[in-house]
Amino acid sequence: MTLAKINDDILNTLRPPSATYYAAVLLAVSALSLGLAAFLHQARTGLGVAGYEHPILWGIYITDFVFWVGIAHSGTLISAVLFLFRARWRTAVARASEAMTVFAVATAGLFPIIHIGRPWFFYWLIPYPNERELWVNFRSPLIWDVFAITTYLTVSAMFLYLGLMPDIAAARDKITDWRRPIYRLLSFGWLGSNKQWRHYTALYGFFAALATPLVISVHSVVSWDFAMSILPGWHSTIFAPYFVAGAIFSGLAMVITLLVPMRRLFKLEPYITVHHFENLAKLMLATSLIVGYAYLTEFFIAWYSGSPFEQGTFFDRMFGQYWGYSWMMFTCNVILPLLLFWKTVRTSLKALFVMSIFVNIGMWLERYVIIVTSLSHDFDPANWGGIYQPTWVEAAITVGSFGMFFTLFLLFIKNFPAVSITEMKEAVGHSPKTETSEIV
Amino acid sequence: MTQPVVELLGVFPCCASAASAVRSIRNEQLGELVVYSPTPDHGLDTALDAPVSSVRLFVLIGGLLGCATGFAFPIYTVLEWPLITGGKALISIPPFVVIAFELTILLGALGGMAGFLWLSKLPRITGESAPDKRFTNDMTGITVTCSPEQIESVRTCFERTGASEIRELP
Amino acid sequence: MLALAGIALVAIGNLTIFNAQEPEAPAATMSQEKSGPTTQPIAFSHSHHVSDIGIDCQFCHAYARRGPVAGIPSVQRCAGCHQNVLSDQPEILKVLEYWENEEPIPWIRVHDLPDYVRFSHKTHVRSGVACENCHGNVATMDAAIQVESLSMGWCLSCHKDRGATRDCLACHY
Amino acid sequence: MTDYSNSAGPKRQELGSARSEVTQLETPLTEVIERRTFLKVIGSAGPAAAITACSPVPPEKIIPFVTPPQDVIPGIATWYATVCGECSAGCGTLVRTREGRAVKIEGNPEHPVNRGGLCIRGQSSLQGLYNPDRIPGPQRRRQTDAATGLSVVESTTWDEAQPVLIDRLRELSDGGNGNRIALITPPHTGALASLISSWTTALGAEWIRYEPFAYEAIREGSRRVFGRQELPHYNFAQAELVVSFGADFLETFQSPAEFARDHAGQRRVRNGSKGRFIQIEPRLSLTGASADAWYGVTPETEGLVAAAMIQVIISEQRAQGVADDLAVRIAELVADAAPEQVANQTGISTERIRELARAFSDPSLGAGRTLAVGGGVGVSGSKATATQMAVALLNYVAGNIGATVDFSEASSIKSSRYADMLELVEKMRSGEIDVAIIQDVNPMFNMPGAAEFETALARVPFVVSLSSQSDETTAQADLLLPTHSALEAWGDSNPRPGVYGLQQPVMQPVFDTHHMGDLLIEVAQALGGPITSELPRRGGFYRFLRDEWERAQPAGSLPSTTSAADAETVIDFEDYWADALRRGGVVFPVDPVEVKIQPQLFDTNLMVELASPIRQQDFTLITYPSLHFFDGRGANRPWLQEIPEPLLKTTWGTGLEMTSSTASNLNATEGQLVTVRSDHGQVDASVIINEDLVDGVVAIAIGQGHTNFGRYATGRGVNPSLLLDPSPEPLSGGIRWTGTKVTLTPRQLIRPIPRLQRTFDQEDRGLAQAVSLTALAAGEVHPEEPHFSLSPEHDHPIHRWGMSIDLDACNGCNACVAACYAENNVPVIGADQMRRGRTMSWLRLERFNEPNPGSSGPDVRFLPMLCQHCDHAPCETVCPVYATYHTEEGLNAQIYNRCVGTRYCSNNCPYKVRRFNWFLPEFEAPLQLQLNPDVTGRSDGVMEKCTFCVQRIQDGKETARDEGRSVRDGDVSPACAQSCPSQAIVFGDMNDPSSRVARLENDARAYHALSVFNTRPAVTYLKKVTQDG
Repeated sequence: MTLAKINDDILNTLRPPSATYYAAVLLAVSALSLGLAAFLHQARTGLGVAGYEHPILWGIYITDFVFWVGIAHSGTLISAVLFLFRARWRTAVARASEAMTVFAVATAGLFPIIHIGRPWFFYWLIPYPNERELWVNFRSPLIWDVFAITTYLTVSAMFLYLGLMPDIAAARDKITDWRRPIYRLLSFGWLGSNKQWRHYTALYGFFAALATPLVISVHSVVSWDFAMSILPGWHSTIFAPYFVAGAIFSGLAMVITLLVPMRRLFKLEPYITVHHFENLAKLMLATSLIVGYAYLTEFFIAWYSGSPFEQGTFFDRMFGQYWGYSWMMFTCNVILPLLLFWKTVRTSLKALFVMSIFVNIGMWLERYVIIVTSLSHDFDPANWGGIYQPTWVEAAITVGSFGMFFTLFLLFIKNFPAVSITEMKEAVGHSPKTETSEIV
Repeated sequence: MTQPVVELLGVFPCCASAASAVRSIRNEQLGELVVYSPTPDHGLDTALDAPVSSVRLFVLIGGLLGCATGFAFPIYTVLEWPLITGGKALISIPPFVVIAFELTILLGALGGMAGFLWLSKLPRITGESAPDKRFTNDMTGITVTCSPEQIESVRTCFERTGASEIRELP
Repeated sequence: MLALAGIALVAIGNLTIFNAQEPEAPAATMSQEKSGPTTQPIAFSHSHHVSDIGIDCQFCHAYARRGPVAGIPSVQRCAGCHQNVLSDQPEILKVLEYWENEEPIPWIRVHDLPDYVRFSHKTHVRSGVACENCHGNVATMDAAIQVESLSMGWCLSCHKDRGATRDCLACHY
Repeated sequence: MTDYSNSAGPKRQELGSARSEVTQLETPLTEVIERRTFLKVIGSAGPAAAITACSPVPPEKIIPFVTPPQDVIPGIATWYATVCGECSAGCGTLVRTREGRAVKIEGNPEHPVNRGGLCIRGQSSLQGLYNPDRIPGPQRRRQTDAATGLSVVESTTWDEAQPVLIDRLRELSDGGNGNRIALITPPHTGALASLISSWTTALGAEWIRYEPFAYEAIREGSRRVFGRQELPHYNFAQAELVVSFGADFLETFQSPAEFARDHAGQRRVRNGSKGRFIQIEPRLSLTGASADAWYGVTPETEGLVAAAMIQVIISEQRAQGVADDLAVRIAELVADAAPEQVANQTGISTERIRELARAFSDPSLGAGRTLAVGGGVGVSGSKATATQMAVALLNYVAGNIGATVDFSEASSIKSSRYADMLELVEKMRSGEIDVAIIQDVNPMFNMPGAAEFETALARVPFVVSLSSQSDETTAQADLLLPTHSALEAWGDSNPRPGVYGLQQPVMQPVFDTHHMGDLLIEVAQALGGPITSELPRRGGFYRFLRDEWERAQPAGSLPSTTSAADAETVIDFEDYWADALRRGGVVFPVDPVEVKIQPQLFDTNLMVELASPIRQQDFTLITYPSLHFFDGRGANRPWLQEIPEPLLKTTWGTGLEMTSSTASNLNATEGQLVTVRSDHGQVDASVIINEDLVDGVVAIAIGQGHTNFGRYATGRGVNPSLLLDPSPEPLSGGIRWTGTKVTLTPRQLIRPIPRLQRTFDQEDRGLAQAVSLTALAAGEVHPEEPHFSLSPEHDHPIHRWGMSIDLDACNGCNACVAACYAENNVPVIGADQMRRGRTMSWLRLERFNEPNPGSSGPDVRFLPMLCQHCDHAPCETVCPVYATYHTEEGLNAQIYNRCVGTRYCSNNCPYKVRRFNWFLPEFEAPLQLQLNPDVTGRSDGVMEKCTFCVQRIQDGKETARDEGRSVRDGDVSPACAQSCPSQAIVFGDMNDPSSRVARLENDARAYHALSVFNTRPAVTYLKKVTQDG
């Protein structure tokens, strides 16, 4: 494997796409349009077109929000945390994961806006000087969210971009079609000079070092949206680690979901190997075990607290109106991943792909269950009994969010190197005989 | 009066040979060096005896600024228009820690990015590009800016260390 | 960056779709501020009545001390004087015509606050806020025009200067 | 428009001002000053408002008065004292008007009937006034096709329509056929009644004062026992023990607002004891839910229980003030009613009956300190009169006659019997009636369907409706001459001797309507004859009313309202009239009446009359007047439809109530349609599970199932009248509302009625708490432990508003909820949204059940739940934009225009009292005229909640400032507290240690809801006090 071969192989993925790709983009864009239309309908008509039922005032949108933030997490884990741990195998999957992070956070960031009653005033959540002399309430976890999500989006976007800069420069120097001026612009005039590389490496390290606590803080903050409230089922000290583990778990599943077809589509088999998938699967198994442990702890604490409110809520969660969701969540997130103890499962891409889909569903359900069941069964029994039935609007907006994510992701991987050229070259640079598949 | 200078480019197929070229040019003090490579390379850094990047200073300043802002800004706003919520103290430090933390990271990262761009003289939307396109592909290049008298020594040095191509830049 | 742009795009989309109004800028207020004096049904001159004749504001805007609304003078009040004074002038004839027909004069509103603001003339007048503090020097105007922005920041600056309440609930309920 | 429409309108008097000058609003309503204040409520900057802003904004007009009315300051409310016209109780009201429109109606604290409280129906009369389905003006039916009889109803003018009526009447009266004219009205009293009486007498017409709940059986029972065919006045305030045989005296029975207040007073804990209350009926009513014990009884056997109690009292010689010989004869009358003999039939055990009888005749209480009341569902069946006789006798043997049962203040309302109505129906059917004039009654809807009023009315050649609301009966009219609603009309009311309420118009008519009295006078004058000499030549009914009052003015003084010092002063009528207007009426003392047992009584075989019918396999149907809709007249009021019925929490519909065991026997589930068949008709009704029914009983509320009663009522719920036996109860001639046998067939259709509360079990969470009387007396109360807080305490330097709610006094009447809707512009959202629980009500009444060992039903606790205005409010912390925060006066503020709608505050509210605007609220014209201009309208996407009526707080503070004093206790009263008939809600400044609310906060019964969360609410609840054993 030579540097030139790596360069060619990876930049080849930017070649004019196949019909399959166009079909995929069309599908994603259609989904996005559907979601957009549904949102416009909702904003014009009133939030009542969604299925909220008092006292369940948060529903699918917040579920989607937490889900997408969660998806974002494994990207940072792979790109930053594993970088700090010098896990070389991350090289192959880091770029795709980083991109996933950015797009997932961007998608997630829209949900609070979709969710609020007056989306046209969403900017009131941002502390900007205004003539009303009003600031925001920094005690509100939602403001923490604003800060955490903004920071996360900014930092991960910069992180992604920093890594991309030399690769875009490579594309600039290789691609000759109409995109060239764009690459030229986006490469910032990257030279690859020694000085630049020196600062680049330093900053990359710092980004990794900053992103690692950030990623933990972001999902902790998201979990505090719930944990800082007094609602039984939400008010829990274990939420932060529990959510972080869950987020990474769901994110890893999404990485697998994305990489399996991408690897096939772009013929990246030499770069992204079964071994990489097995590593991802091992991480998934570990996080699944943490999540399962968190579930059990929650129930134990509820029982041990002696609080009728906590006990009532958790009993209702498993045996109340929403029992189906809870058990399905438990199966997808805890029972099924136990299969990963077997190497045959870990190394079968088909099995992993199917499992990753189940985990995605399960993790989505986890947020749904936490939000909806806790709200439906709170302190005052006079409010109980309503069943939250989401409407087509919420479904369409959720589908639209997937549309947005996949649109962005598909456009990204066709226009930017989906595997880091620089890092691949770096890995084989010293010994041209190294095969990329050996970077593990 | 500026002295007339010439610029000589050596293209190296591998970093190690480029590194030895760098070493010898530096030893012979033949001129100012710029090395272009497709990847960062530790060997080149050593050969160049490059100082530690001062990006870290930017990150530190950004981070400290962020942390300070993260506490000062919420405290300013609650004092500016005191509104009691939930019976909490106006200056309630624990929630502000979250803000301070996030701003530390955010401004630290932004500071680092700004420092990186500043130090790397990026973006360079106009102006010259690298002397050879292959430097983003698989080749390492060294340009030496020297006086016309030294050009031959440089060329020799390039040849000795295994340059695949040597040319004078206009 | 792309994602940021996406958010921005959606945000701008929102703004343009809904033409969202910031509360400090009610459309009506802004438009009148820019368009200058509005055409009133009768060319009434404040400056004549106030500066030349010396009528007190509250003679016509009779409720300012007593209630939340200052009140536009009744047609009866206009006619009360003008049945004898200048009753041959064309503009006065219009007033008298309204009076004869027992119709109110459809004045165009100049000073308007958003509906979620509760403002009481009584409270302000009784605590010594002069009319011109908010309405400008009406004595020099013919048709009244809005001089101050009547925005929340403008209200607040005065409230702060005078040590008046800044409780949100004082004006918004 | 003819001149007399205004002739009765102009004079009105502001409360609190003794001025007698005439205040005249000459400008039409729509042109009254400051139109903007009307628009104030139309919402802040939501999309709907903003979308219009895309186009150039049309300049807003500012409309001055032509002539400024005196006493009216724009932006400041004007109050008028008047009388509620919703039922015959004659409660006094104060109506708040703004810029010429009525915006709120409250009880008149000076009125002897209701003394400040007002029931939910009375408060909703505003929605009758502004109902979009009122008849907008005179209309006439024109036949379009003689062959098929097709016709259309067309608008016309009064000038055209009125002569049509006059001609028709002249034709009949000239031909000596005045008896072919029938006038059907509600049981009017006062001047209007005397006018109608003279009018019908002059014409020779028949006048039916139709009232579906006319209490014929009580009148007849009183006649048979005491020789007085009257409704006695019940003095709940004096009774230590109330035993009610099905009387729903806290809901619809006679004068519920008055009874609620008296009853709450009697039940208040004083010196370690409180009055007791036992309810005996087959279906737990809202009244029964307040009872210490509820004894479920087989339908129509209440009389047997009463007889058994008499038997026990006499046989144990506990009768009080009964001559021995009379006691013997009474004993003979109930000889066969020993508890052992009736226990089986009634379903109440021997011991219970004995205990009850002993308690009822407890000599330690002294004579006349107990009260038995019969009425409502239990006694409106075939045994109605006999039951009332037994109840009357029971009161007699306990010495209650003249004490708690007072004939000197017997009702002055003279309603016709149902049997009289049936006679008229028969005449109509046989073609003996040529003209039927119907005003504000709806017999088409609420007479038993099988009485076939409809077909009879169809035989009447000319039907005239004077009703203001469009309903089933008016749909049959040939000529519609809509009259004013009570709030637009002059009138008076005389519910009982000595109480004369004066009703004045509080605003210009909303629609093109006329005063009924004016109309009758005009018609009479046009027809001529001797009657014209009795009528005023001009001035219409207003003059007639004044003349009547002038005639009735007692010589000398302003009775009962003036001090003895000037009692001798001769009062000029103008002053008398002005005073009556200002106060809302006058009160005279009445002379006591002596009542004796009628000897004929002992000719009756009471036991035979009381004998229980043989039980069949079928179900027994109970129909009962609805708290909200009464006989159905309230069903077109959005508030009454929307506010959940307090016991079952149903909204926007009624259904067939059955226990879950009955339902499972039928294989039916909640919401399933069931076909209900009786011998007289059939209906389909949705199942509503109600556990508090005795076996074999199903129940349907009266008032829904309209087929033509406007947009809010039509097609909702089920009309039980269609199932009833049309034949009257033989002795009294009343409708047999209860006891109809029905069969049930489930259908495979689910049509659930939205219910706002699905469980009544509070799962030991201590929301609605209670303490037993002995524990309270022994001081065994468990005060809340003070909670520790990490945060520094914050100050409330001037005021700290607080509320106290006495769960022992609350009877769940919903008056507070309606008051809140009216005061705070709470939007009505309709059945579909209610099904999602999206009610906007700021105040909800929660019902919880706890076991009640001494009762066949649960211990029902009502918990009015509103924003608790916590000092440590969890909602505030989580709002990202400070839209909610804590004010210096202890209020939990909600700033609508700052709210972005994250809804986090609601999630974090343990009480779940915050309401989110899912859509832009709509108020269908002209209902929007009712909106309170002092309260901002909320746009969609914002949260709202109880504000402790901050606008009333501001108003109270401003009044105090104007008067140069500090705020006194009682100056500020939120709408809910003001409206509460039983005075359960007290509001005030907790910083003032002498205020009622501050004292109640330290009461032994005080607790805070969910205090475990240390939210430190400003609302203090007082525990319900349960009787022991």
